Amino acid sequence: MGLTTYFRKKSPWLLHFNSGGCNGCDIELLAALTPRYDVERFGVKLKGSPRHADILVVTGPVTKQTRERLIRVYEQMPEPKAVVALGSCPASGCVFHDCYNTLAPLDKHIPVAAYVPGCPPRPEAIIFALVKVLEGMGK
Amino acid sequence: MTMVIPIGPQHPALKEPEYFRFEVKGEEIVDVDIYFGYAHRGIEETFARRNYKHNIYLSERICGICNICHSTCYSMAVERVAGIEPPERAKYVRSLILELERIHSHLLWLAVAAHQIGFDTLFMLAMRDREHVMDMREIISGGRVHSATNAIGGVRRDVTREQVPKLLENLDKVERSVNYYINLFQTDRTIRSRCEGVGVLTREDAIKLCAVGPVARASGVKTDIRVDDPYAAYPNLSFEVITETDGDVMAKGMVRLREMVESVKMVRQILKEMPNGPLRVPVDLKIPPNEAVQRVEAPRGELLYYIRSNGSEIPERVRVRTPTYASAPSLKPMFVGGTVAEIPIVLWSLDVCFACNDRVTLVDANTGKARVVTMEELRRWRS
Amino acid sequence: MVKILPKVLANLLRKPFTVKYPYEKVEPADGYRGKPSITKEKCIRCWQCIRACPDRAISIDKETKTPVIWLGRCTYCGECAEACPTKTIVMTKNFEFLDQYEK
Amino acid sequence: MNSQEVADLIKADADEIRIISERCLFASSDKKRFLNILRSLKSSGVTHISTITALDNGKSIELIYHFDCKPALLNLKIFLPMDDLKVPTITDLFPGAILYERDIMEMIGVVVEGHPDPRRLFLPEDWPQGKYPLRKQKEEKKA
Repeated sequence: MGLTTYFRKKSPWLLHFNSGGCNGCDIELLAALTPRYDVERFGVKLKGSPRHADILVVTGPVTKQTRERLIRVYEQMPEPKAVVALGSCPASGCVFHDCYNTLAPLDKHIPVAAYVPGCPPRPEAIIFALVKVLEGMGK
Repeated sequence: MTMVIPIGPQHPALKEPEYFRFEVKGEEIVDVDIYFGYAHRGIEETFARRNYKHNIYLSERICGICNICHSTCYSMAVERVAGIEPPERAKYVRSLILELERIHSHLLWLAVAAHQIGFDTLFMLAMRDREHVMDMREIISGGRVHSATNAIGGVRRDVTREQVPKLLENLDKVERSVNYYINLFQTDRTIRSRCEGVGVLTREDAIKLCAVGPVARASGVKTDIRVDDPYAAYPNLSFEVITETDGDVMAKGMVRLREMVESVKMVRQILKEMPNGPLRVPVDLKIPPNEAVQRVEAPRGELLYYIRSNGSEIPERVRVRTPTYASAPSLKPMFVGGTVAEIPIVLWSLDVCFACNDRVTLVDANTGKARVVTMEELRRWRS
Repeated sequence: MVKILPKVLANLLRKPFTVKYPYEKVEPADGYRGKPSITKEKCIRCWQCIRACPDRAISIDKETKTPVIWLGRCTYCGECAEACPTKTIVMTKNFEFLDQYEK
Repeated sequence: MNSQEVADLIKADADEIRIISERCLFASSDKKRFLNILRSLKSSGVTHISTITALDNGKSIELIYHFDCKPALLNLKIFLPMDDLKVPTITDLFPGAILYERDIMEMIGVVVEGHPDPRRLFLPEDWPQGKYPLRKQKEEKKA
């Protein structure tokens, strides 16, 4: 394991992108950052700019309007990067699977490292997923 | 020289994934234009392809923050179309989770508003207290966010006697901190200097542009569907409609904070007076042709569902009008004349789920070159 | 300055609010709707679950002729557990599962 | 105003008035006369339009205007034949209707005449012209 990877694993920064979801996963991600769950214990921080981020957290079924933005945000992130699909929507479309304006699943558009199932997943499940993704990043 | 500041388009709720273009002259905002549609998923069309029971879960996922309002409003509209009356206990359970949702949504509002004015301590405190409400919701409905409690003709889950002490205990904690926040909001220097006289919506504009919910109430318009068109257990509950007269961000915040106190009282009353009885009535979901309108006071204002049935198990048309959609036109008078630094808090004073909008592009009108600044940078500009 | 001292002391002495999640297990409240589990032996093949599912997450396993749930599409609403006459599908409290793609 | 008072007010220009309860009534009218109803509502103090629903019932397009008359909710229907999908704007009387009119324009293809801002609202930019998501295009589905 290289030195950079070692330090990156110590403090991964997240970028949250909502691709037209219902807000449920977004507030659970917010809850994971606040006192009760506090993912900052693992050095995880939410960042506003894709250029600072290591992990892209995507929520929502990909709508037609957000697709291009999503790909642009993904391309702006520096390597190595990982994508975590939060909730059932990016995995399969969930209840929106046959809506005319959604382009789920997410892995048709960008490569995905991990799916966190749940509608929405509990903050504990988000922590669990982030820990697992970090374990996988070093390999 | 006017500049254009586009904000967006990462935005979560149903039809409110806004993309704003602000035209600014120096620091002053001259014009604002709103683009919708980034989270448009085509839900209204999908409603007309699934049966009544499956649509409950689709309506719940229109918005994750006010999901119970959506599913309750949908279920009550279908009950009205089918001409059935849910049992009394079901009405009380519905009111209970609706009020819990109002508390958690307003606490979320407070948290993010504190974040937008750079008061991160309050952000963390409010999010901490919100967890008590989320625990209560988890006890009652089995899910932290999406409740899945409503069914057509009643509710699926009961509030048992063993759960009540735990709920009351959490309620006490919430009430204590809400009273603390009200005191804080009225006295704290940071909050007052950032919120007073900012983003004013006058009473005339609020009426003219059909604002709803706390936004209208902060401008002195006494409108509340819980009183105007009572539903569920609200005819039996005692509460007062909170109004303020100033119409600025401070007034909108105070309306929400004082509403939480009323909601806590209402939850106590519901837990005390909840009648015994069955939870749901059996329903034949082949509903003959009919139509109905149902309105619910969601945390953000009036929510309207129109349903038309056609004799089959699938509705002919479901129309959803969400509160932010109704309040969006009133953003313009709130912004125009203000400064760039006020954008985040004024936008959030409407409670539009702006939390994940974090990037702003500045386009110089003369050179046409774009430069990206973050919301953090915008917040700092004032100092 | 003196005014905040009692608050500081109270904060020093109280328990931390944060749950120690990955190191200590967290138990959700009773009736939490987590991962649905299927007991294949109990299934009487009435397919009520497929009809009840709001987003078509349940399909039929071709080999064993029992229902399988696509967890990536499930909304964890519990309608299938309610519809099942023999309690083949029950909602468990388990929420720790994820699908990881290794390149 | 409650339902009976609203019904008395609009009776001259409405065809069919159906009172559901004290707080809810349905009425229908046509394109030429419904502006009169709107004017009389406006002059008697109704300011809030809740929304406009557009629906395709196979034969014609229905527009339903939901007015909040405090406490009664008036649902005013007008029918538009398929070959004449034009309706005058109401934004001069009720400025809050501006987004709802943009919504019905793109969703069902009704042309709102005199609308101050006739752009698209929700649909993506590459959405084909002349295709409307809420229309029931039966011929297309068969083919």
